[in-house]
Amino acid sequence: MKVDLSVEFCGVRFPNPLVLASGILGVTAASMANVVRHGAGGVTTKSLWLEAHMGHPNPVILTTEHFMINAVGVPDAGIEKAKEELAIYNSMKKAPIIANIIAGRKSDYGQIAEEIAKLNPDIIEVNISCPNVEDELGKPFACSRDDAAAVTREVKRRVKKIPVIVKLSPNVTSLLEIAKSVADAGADGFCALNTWGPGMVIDLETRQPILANKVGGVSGPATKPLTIKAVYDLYRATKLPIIATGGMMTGEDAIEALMAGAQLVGVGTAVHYRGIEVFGKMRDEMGKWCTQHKVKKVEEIIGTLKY
Amino acid sequence: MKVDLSVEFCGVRFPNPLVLASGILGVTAASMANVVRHGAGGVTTKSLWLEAHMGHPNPVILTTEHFMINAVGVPDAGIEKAKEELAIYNSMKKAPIIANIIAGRKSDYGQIAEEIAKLNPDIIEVNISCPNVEDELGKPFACSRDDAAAVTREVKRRVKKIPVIVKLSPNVTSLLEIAKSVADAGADGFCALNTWGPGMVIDLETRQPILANKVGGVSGPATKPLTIKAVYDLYRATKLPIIATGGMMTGEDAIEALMAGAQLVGVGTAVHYRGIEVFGKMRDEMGKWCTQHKVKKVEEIIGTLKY
Amino acid sequence: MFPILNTMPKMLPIAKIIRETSHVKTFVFRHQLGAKPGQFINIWVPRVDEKPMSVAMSNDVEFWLTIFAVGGMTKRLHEMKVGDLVGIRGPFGTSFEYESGDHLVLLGGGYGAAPLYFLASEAVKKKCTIDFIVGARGKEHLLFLDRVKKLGKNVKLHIATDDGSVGTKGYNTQILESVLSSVKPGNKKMTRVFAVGPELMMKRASDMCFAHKISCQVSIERYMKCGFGVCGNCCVDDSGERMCMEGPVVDHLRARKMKDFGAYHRDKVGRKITF
Amino acid sequence: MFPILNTMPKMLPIAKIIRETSHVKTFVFRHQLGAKPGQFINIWVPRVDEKPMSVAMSNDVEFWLTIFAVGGMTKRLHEMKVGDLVGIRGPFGTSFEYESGDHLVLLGGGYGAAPLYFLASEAVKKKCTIDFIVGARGKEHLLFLDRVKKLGKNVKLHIATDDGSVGTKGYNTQILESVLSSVKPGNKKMTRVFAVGPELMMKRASDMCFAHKISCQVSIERYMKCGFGVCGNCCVDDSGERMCMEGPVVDHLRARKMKDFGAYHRDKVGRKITF
Ligand SMILES: Cc1cc2nc3c(=O)[nH]c(=O)nc-3n(C[C@H](O)[C@H](O)[C@H](O)COP(=O)(O)OP(=O)(O)OC[C@H]3O[C@@H](n4cnc5c(N)ncnc54)[C@H](O)[C@@H]3O)c2cc1C
Ligand SMILES: Cc1cc2nc3c(=O)[nH]c(=O)nc-3n(C[C@H](O)[C@H](O)[C@H](O)COP(=O)(O)OP(=O)(O)OC[C@H]3O[C@@H](n4cnc5c(N)ncnc54)[C@H](O)[C@@H]3O)c2cc1C
Ligand SMILES: Cc1cc2nc3c(=O)[nH]c(=O)nc-3n(C[C@H](O)[C@H](O)[C@H](O)COP(=O)(O)O)c2cc1C
Ligand SMILES: Cc1cc2nc3c(=O)[nH]c(=O)nc-3n(C[C@H](O)[C@H](O)[C@H](O)COP(=O)(O)O)c2cc1C
Ligand code: FES
Ligand code: FES
Repeated sequence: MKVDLSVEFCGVRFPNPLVLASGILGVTAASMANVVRHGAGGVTTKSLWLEAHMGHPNPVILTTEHFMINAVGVPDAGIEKAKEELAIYNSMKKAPIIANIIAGRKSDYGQIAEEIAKLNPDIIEVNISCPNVEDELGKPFACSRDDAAAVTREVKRRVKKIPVIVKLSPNVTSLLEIAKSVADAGADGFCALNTWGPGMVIDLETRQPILANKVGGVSGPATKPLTIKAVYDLYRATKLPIIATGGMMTGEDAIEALMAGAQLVGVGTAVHYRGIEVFGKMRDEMGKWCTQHKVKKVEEIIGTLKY
Repeated sequence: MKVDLSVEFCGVRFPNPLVLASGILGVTAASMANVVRHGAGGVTTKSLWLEAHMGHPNPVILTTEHFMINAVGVPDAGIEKAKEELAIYNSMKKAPIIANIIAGRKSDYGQIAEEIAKLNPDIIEVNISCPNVEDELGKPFACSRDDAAAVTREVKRRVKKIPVIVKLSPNVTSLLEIAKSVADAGADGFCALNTWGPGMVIDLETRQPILANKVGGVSGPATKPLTIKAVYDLYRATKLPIIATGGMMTGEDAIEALMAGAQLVGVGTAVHYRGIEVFGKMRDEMGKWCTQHKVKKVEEIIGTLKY
Repeated sequence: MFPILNTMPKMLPIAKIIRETSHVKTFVFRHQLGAKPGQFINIWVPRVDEKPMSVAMSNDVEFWLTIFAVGGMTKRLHEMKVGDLVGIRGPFGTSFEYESGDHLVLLGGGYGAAPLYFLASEAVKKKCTIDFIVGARGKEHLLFLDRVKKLGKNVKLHIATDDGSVGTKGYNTQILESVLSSVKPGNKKMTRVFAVGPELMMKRASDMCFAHKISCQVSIERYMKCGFGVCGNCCVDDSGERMCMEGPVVDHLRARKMKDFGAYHRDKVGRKITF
Repeated sequence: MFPILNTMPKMLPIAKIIRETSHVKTFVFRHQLGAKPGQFINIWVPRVDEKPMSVAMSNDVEFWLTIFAVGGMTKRLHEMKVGDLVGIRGPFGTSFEYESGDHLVLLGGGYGAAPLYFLASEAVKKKCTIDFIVGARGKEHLLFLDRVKKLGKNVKLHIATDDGSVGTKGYNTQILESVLSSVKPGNKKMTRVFAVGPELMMKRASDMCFAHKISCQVSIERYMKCGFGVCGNCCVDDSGERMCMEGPVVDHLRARKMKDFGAYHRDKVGRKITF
């Protein structure tokens, strides 16, 4: 059976629902194209700043069998590099690209959004939820209903034709409160979720935090059920399109996320646990599942959870 | 080298820092005594209600290699059973017991606390943070600064001599805001943390949530870095004694929690991953670490993280 | 010994349903469960409940569950059809222990005959001789008779019914007593009794074996939630042992130390219920 | 091929420090790292930074890192003492490939001599013959000469210095050219060049090997953060291959397809820096 794995998300058609998550293998166009070559249906750039942003010293990523913790600190060379790399990506484009943007102040989001919009990404994703720059920037905007809405409004005001989605943080008392206010502010969709915490890992020998930034966002396979619940809540409450990101490791995980209401599935940490081949593997696993379950178009299963 | 693993917590001395977490193997006195026999330094009862509380139908606990998700729904037979079982535990007591209490309304916490205080537990732990009775009871009180403080004040008003600690929820925007308000309301310490989420697991064949309650609290080894960070934040901000609970699987994990500022280490989910023998194993691992690092009294390492 | 880390239910279609008696059906699943006699699984009927059931047979291609319709979940199960999906978790718990060549005396009450049939079918392969004693209210409630008969000449079937409609009139424990009495002193060591059924029956059987100094294993059924040693609902007094992990099959000498053996069990909130 | 799942730094005390030259020290750790020649580790100096370093030797009891003091972290490392703790993660990346009995031509510039020494010490055990070419500004900057000399008669050492203070005056690539020229056509297939050092040196070496149709492997060093294939900072153009995973050791034919080979690398924010 031929299975159609393509999905439409905010008016953009993706060859399959698996999208590289922001911050993983997203520094260069070549790297993102390589991820597409390995089977991804789309990519997300690492978070793009208007000006260069240094990020944290090493170590920036630690992993155990059970979790990954990172405090890369959102390094980026600024808009000039983004222009160059996006142009390269677009020149050899095989799958849609989502440009993830970030800024330190609410008012700065508008400018980076406008600059990035000129580069014609398929979608703009607004990162207001990175938990590992708290010391630098304070609580993420995604933790405040009003801040989250203000950033969304500002970006939507400056970006006309390109769909704008907002990347939510799990580290809030009420995800839906934030999501609804972001939706009211005009967001076209969500990416759920960023990493958890932050958390901390201590080196027992020196009794010091290992990450240079001391604390970092936690990800890994254990976050999957939390992502699934968040996606379902968002789906039920807002009906906006959703990228389910967090703990997605297998094709079955992706199917589960689609049933919960996601159109797309973000894949980041799995690159560590299953290698860069994870995209092709997950795509094939989805295809196999669909074949076994006589699903001809994977889009048919979106939101089919019987709660 | 002889290592002294005992610690004092809220004026109570525990033979070692490993305490059975609430809701795991805590239905009967015999079961808790068995856990002590396996090496625990103390036990926590499952959450005790004034009246019988049914809990959720099965399935109530699911596990993968990476996480556990549970929605047991805090079943309990009510105060009469608590009386009987606590009396039995006390009659064969080998290690301190923490009575964990719960109620549906803020005002009910006082009464169950008062009744339980009569049974002479060493410590009373107030569960305001169970994420898997949300449908029944609404957002946990641990998610609101005012509710959390109100419950704490009510319990402290009714319990005179026994230390009262509050079990915090990770599912909040600002843990410290809640913790400080609970501390101001008179709490003698914290248990950090309850489970995450809730999350959800979908059965792909029937497209239904598997847990009868649909959603449940997530735990597992991946939560450790989140617990460590929470413990350190609490330690630095309040200096109140802390039970570090969440993702503690090995003696090294326990050492890490102590360095972050915990006196005690709650162990629940590890009973699944390493068997009921986990208490003795972790105790021995702690002893070995201390010996290797020339630590004579494990208490010496509490709060020694160089942040 | 680590427990199974992944305890997600495996969704399986019911491959076959065999009506055994008016209240009992055997459900067949085509799946290599890898269970040993005495172990149990948790069977989940979506939207209804999940309950522990002993494995009545498990081989390379299929396994069986023999289920009494007693309450909400089991009655719902009895309404289900071939092809319907249920979730299976396990196998969990301990299994029956014996050596090749032993003489096994099996005492089954109620659905207890099913797991004992599984035991017998394995034991005959190991050159054991077997006295298989079953009991029920009346003829129409007896389980697995034909299957037991087919196990071959090394298995001797004994039947007791309350109403005498077939076999000896009376309790199956009366047959046990006479079987035990006939064991020659020299054969006592290799004789093993396995009693599965109502706890009072198992208690009587244990008393008899104790008097005869013959070893005995019983299956202690307690209210189970998780099935894998976490929730604590299945713990016995005063040892605190978990009947989903250190049981359900236990040596009767250990059972006899349990305050609750033959006396009480606990419901889903941990309240004691006397037998 | 799964990457190592657990990448937590292993804290190790520095067991020994060997001063090699004014700017280079070798740090010895008593730990079975299990690295292959060409692989690297990340070494973490708490509170300072963590940086990738090639393994200069790894056996059952110890491993070595030979480190140039160039900037903040390496200078701090050079101040550390025996017994001080550093964190080690890895080994990561690809390693040199060759067959038993091959003829290896090793071209080392700067600290490149160290990993090549590791390669040579393994290869001689596999009956390989080796031309070991090292180069430096002057005598006092040459690395590992004595160790290489001790590898035995199958290893021939060639030295070049910019100032002629020892060996041939000029670049080590000049020696390479003459070694390559002397390879008989029939021996080309079993001759393998391994070049580790400044990228422009490796580029020149690759050009020579390409002209001579002799195989060559180079070590492409890019700014590394994670070291295990996640962050994307070490990817090359246009293939996007990660030099921490698909590299650092790559066949020069692959390197020659990289836009950046000998042209540019990227800094920690991904900005291009021309060589
Ligand atoms: C190890 C073990 C093996 C079992 N094997 C079999 C078997 O092979 N065949 C069979 O028909 N039955 C077996 N049972 C009993 C079976 O689990 C109950 O009959 C079933 O749970 C009843 O559920 P219900 O919803 O139909 O009835 P309910 O009305 O819910 O319960 C009826 C009675 O069943 C018992 N029960 C209910 N839920 C549980 C539970 N979660 N755990 C333990 N007991 C429970 C209680 O005594 C209760 O009073 C076994 C029980 C255990 C513990
Ligand atoms: C695979 C690999 C193997 C290496 N092996 C060795 C070795 O065996 N011995 C040795 O002395 N050096 C080796 N290096 C180089 C070493 O990593 C740098 O010299 C070191 O990082 C410098 O750090 P610093 O803080 O002292 O100086 P900085 O001032 O921070 O950097 C000086 C220069 O070193 C390079 N550099 C800095 N950080 C990194 C980084 N994280 N990843 C890659 N390059 C970086 C950059 O070109 C930079 O301009 C290796 C590099 C790589 C990628
Ligand atoms: C190393 C690393 C770097 C990340 N960097 C970014 C980033 O720059 N911007 C962003 O929006 N999210 C970033 N994230 C979050 C991921 O995009 C993703 O939301 C999260 O890791 C959960 O998905 P996963 O489980 O598939 O990794 C990063 C995550 C990791 C692990
Ligand atoms: C099966 C299960 C039941 C639980 N029941 C309770 C409970 O009744 N009361 C409570 O305060 N916490 C309860 N918890 C939370 C644990 O006490 C603990 O806070 C949490 O699981 C994190 O610790 P762990 O990783 O060691 O399990 C329960 C957790 C599990 C896994
Ligand atoms: S059924 Fe949960 S511990 Fe036995
Ligand atoms: S260093 Fe991170 S991907 Fe290579």
